[in-house]
Amino acid sequence: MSPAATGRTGAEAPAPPATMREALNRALDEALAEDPATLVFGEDVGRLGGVFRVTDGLQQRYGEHRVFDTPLAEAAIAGMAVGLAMNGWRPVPELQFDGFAYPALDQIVNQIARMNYRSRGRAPMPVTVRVPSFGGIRAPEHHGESLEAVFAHVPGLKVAAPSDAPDAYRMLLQSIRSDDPVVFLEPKARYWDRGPGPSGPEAPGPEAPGELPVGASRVVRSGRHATLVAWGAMVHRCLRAAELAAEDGVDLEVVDLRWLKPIDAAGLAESVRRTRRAVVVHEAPLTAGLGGEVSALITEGAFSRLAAPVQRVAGFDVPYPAGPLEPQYLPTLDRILSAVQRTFGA
Amino acid sequence: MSPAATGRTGAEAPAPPATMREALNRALDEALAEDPATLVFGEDVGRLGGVFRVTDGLQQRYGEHRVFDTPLAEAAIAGMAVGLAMNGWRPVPELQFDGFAYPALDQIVNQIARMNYRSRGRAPMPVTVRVPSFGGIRAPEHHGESLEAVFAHVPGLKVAAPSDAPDAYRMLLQSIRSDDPVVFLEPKARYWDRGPGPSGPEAPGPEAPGELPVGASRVVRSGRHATLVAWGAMVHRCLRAAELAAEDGVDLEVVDLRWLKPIDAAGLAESVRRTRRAVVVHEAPLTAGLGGEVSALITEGAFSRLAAPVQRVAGFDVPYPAGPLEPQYLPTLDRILSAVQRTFGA
Amino acid sequence: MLTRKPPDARSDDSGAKEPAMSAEGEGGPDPRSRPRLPADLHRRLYRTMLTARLLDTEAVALQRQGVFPAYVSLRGQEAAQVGSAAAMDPQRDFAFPTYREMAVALTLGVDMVGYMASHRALWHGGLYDPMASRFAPINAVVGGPVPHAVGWALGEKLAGRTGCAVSYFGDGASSEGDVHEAMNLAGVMGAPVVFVCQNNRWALSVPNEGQIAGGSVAARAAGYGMPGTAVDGNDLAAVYTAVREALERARSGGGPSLVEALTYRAAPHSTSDDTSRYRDPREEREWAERDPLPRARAALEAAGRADAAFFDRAEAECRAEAERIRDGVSTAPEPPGSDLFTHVFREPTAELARQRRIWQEEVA
Amino acid sequence: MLTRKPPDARSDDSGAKEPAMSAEGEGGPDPRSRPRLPADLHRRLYRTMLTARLLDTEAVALQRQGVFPAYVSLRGQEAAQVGSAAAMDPQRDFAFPTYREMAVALTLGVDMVGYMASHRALWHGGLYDPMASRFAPINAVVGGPVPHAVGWALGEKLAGRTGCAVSYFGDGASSEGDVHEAMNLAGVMGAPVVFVCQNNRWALSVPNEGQIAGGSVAARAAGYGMPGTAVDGNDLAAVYTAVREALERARSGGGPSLVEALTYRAAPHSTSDDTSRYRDPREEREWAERDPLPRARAALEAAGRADAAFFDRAEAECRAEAERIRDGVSTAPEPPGSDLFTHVFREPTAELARQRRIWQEEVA
Ligand SMILES: Cc1ncc(C[n+]2csc(CCOP(=O)(O)OP(=O)(O)O)c2C)c(N)n1
Ligand SMILES: Cc1ncc(C[n+]2csc(CCOP(=O)(O)OP(=O)(O)O)c2C)c(N)n1
Ligand SMILES: [Mg+2]
Ligand SMILES: [Mg+2]
Repeated sequence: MSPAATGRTGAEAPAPPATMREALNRALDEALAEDPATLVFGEDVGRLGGVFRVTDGLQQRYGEHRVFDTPLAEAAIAGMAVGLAMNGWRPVPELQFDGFAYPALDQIVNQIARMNYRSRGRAPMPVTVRVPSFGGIRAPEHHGESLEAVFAHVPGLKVAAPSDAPDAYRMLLQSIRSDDPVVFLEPKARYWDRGPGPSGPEAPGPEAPGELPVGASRVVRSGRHATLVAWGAMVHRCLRAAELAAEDGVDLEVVDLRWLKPIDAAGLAESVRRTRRAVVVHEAPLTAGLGGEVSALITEGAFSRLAAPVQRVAGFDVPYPAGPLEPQYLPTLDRILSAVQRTFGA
Repeated sequence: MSPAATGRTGAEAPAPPATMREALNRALDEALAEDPATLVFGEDVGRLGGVFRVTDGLQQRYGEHRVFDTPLAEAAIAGMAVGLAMNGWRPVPELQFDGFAYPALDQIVNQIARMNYRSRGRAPMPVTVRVPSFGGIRAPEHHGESLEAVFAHVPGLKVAAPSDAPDAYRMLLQSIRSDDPVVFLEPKARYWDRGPGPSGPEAPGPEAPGELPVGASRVVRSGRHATLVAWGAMVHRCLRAAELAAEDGVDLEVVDLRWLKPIDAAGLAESVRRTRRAVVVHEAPLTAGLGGEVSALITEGAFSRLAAPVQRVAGFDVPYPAGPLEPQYLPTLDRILSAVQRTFGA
Repeated sequence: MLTRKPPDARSDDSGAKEPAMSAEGEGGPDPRSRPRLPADLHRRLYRTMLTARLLDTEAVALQRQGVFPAYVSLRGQEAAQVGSAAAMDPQRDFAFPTYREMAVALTLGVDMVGYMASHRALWHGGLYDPMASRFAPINAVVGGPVPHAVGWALGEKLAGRTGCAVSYFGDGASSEGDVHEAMNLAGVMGAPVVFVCQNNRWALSVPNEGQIAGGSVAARAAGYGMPGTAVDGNDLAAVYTAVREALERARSGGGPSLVEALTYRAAPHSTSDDTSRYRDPREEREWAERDPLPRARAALEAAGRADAAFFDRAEAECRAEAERIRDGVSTAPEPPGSDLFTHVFREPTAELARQRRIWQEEVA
Repeated sequence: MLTRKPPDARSDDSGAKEPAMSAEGEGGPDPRSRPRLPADLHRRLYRTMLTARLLDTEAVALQRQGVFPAYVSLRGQEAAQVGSAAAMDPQRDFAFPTYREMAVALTLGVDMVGYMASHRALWHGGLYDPMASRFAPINAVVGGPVPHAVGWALGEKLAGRTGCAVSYFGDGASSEGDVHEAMNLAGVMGAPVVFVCQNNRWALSVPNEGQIAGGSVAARAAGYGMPGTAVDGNDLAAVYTAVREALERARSGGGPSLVEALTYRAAPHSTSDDTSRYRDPREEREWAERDPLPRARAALEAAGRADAAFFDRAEAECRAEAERIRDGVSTAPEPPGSDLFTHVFREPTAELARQRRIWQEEVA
């Protein structure tokens, strides 16, 4: 670990736990410090420090050559990452919002994800594409989208979606250090939260990065009666649902999927073989969402133990709506608890 | 029906059944004839008649104003469709190949699919985006991709994928006549085939368009022991697999899904409630493919009757390969039959 | 071998980057000071600019009060927006806006309560009727609506009608691939479209220098075989005249043109933005001196077209109008949750009906 | 108000669309006829062009014999490809090709059996080593690799090295958004990249008139603040000189440039194409007279740099080389099925290992 990084995370007076924004910022800081090939770029990530301040202070610290603003051109941002990687750099581009990842999709799918394959391993793509993602912040159109199903379908990509600050820190460092391309989906709605989610186990701090391998899920609440599976901001909501269910004597396990590609099929099966019931929860529209994949994986891995079909609670098959309708679009606690009830045949 | 169209499909000497290319060409011809607002455009669709000749002769017949070549710019092709539709036209753009739909994806997802919603029904998008799709023709990179899971996930889109010539004809006319945007995925590997698939029921000819509603699947072979679900070129392969299984006394039902959004959940459940076993087959990579959705829908709709978990046979999670590896990538008859066996606990 | 030199961004034929102050703002005997707008129109557009300014100020206040979750101010761009929109024929033409064209909407007579509803997050695209208003739904994808304008214009040409599309976009948008594809398409097809780039110097935190290689959006037009004009975007008459010429050209079969209105985003990018992180307040002060509103007023005065009574009445009436809109949007009812499902398709699907039932039972 | 006129595509400073015949091809006393290439290089590049032509002819034959499922011929573009690639420094520079740059590969010394393997569909990107060859994997997305070149070049600048990227693309590609975004990015960042547009007049079935608004790709450069040059793409020395100048500029910190090589796709778009549907055979015949290969030969002869013995030997040796490559690619082993899984990730996943087992058990 670099002196710069240790200087900020070491044995000083105990600081309050970082928000997710701060945790991500620290991970970027450390990645820039430990490997001079690391580059951070995108729209407004430099002078402004990013619209969510995730890159705050990095340009001042590492200079305009390592952390820089690009023109407003998502395809070029993703495309230049390919050339930079082919020239020995470790690019960490940001796409400013989920909905604006679409213009970059051709470069991500047809180029970044395939260059290692196309070149038979000669041109690896150690690229981490950061995308502030998901909804819940009453934002304008295209600022609340969930693209994980699209990215998870792409051969050659890995896809991460942390749910709390310490894990965001660890997973981002792990992603940047990986020699494979990672699309890193940051739950905007959790940017301002500190520490792990409510009732979550005290996760290890930033000092212990990467102890879970790429692709590992984690049980953030153990339970006996049914398993809730979620990622990003919905993990928090599932933990809340579990608290409410507990008041009624229903003991829910909550699995934070964390990696949306590769998916921890074994971990899912293990949990559901125990609980015999599962509900998968996501913000993206239901149809062809990642919930279908999770449902299929659980059914394949735990069929003989399943007491009820896996339930899916997802956004509706409608374009992500504006302000007042947002809470009616996103999975509510009621919908999650109803789905749990359905697994009990109610 | 227009005189132009009837002239070609009427009571003349019985012609051999049309190939899928010809059937699609006829549907476009009829759509152009019946509604002067219909426009056909895209790369090389005019003078050349399309790289697969699907638009052959249309520019000669309807003029350069109704059928025209565009510059090589997929985002503009999709984007201009939005403006044309807002000005009263009924655009039928072509994207030359599946893999080159990605540059148009932002316009398709963020604009075409949402304009009716965004405008609260004031600016409908009667747009049919034709995309020669799927693999099996030993083509260059990006010419064998399966994007159905991506499109099916998009709220506001409908997605069609016919499997044989008569159905391609009907579904394309139905799509063009619809006031909703449809992404129309044409299985390249079937372009040269005539009539319905082997063992398929004698489907009604082009003269009886649209008798199945949007979203309806069809049973192309009835069976008792298990249900195979597929779309596009894989329907044909499933029919072959069913023939082989029949030799071993296993009686497979084959469902041609046809519409990938909306999906005929009721039809799927009905079939599998009878057969108690299901295998879904697609060319796209397994993870987050539409097979997950189909598996989840079947499990939700037929859980208590299911004798085994729904099996998925799909492309591997690798970029679509070149020539000699293509047959090893695509679902083989052996893999389909092994999956059927697994549903019998083998 | 023939080498093209990069254009001098400040030279005459690529569009001055420092907008020459129009003489209007200064009065005086310079012949260029003669008003280039008919007097009536001049007065009317001044009032539109004033209403826009007052409504913009109300909107910022509404955001502070928590009525709007966020707001994007057009302060400083009133001349560029009102001047360009006033050149349109609202019977025949059609505007394709971004998210910052409030004064265009106002000029075209869009229902402004419905327009501002988008900022209250009642409905992303706004609650006005885009087809009747000839003003497309508010669009948040930078560059995204530009090909729509070309398609609409082409549709007009194919139909043998004489309407023109006006495509609004910013300096930042000029970097997007969609804008290039759209301009090339328009050029190849001879589509009757006017591209109006409001170059307000900033794309969020990135200034022109980090955005526009070559320094001029107007200069790009030559590469598409179309006329490109850079005008002082804070000069109402200059913008109006340039766009009107471009529209006349398009209407008479002369194809597309590009007008770059050089202006300034006087406010932060949005109410969530903090300009102190990236721009020098001196720049803001400099541009405050070129504020298009006082300039338009000075021009009216210099031409003897308006007196104190006119300005007093304008102030009162425009303020009343701005307040009416403010009150209207503040009290507009929230759309019912069922609207989630109503407009997804024209031809409803069984699956969406099923989801609507779930919503009805478990959410509503 | 300053109006830019659209450039006259045929005027001197936007690049002649009808490539002026270079005097080289005609000999004679015109001072421009003096060879602009050193004699050794001139002879060497002629041989490279000849090998490319012979190999191209072999490849078309291999497709007819069913060895290649399809092939894209570069016939007619040998001068544009060999001339531009020869200007590169293969130790420092890096080329980003499309799917039609066989003669660029040949010039740069790429393993040609590995290159042609892509056309036999053995592996999409080819079987050569792109990093060692400084020639990126074959790329079938029109416009897609152009931003890669800019990224690579920027990486070179950031590292303080002096290499340049050369980005190849076609006239059709110039319409793609990616190309615009890449050029603007290069201009803003001052990236050492040379954009080489081989304008072969056709993008599949669409001629320049339906593709390039304004008529000239070179003229676009001005809009990005970079030099743009249109050269006779069938004139080996002209292409070489233009690209060399551009590379020198880039290498010495002068930023990007664009060279448009005006040439002709003498063959169909690919072996699956049928030109009779869209182009006049007279055009093909006209261009056959400007075939770059006889021109390069005539220039050598006119300059007294090569005699009959040279041409005989070149013919024999180049043919032998082309046949060696043909035989090599025809007999190259097919990659094992396990290669499906080998190169997806650097850090393998359990799921892919599971799928590989399925493949092993049920397919292999
Ligand atoms: C495709 C896309 N990428 C990114 C964004 C985020 N974003 C919103 S506005 C903006 C800056 C736009 O600048 P400009 O085009 O100059 O318009 P202005 O805001 O100055 O009016 C950015 C980056 C977006 N809305 N769309
Ligand atoms: C993004 C994309 N769209 C469409 C295609 C299909 N396609 C392959 S080559 C071609 C024409 C390319 O023309 P040009 O850029 O002039 O190159 P040339 O073939 O003449 O060398 C088209 C349309 C593609 N490969 N990539
Ligand atoms: Mg701006
Ligand atoms: Mg070409």
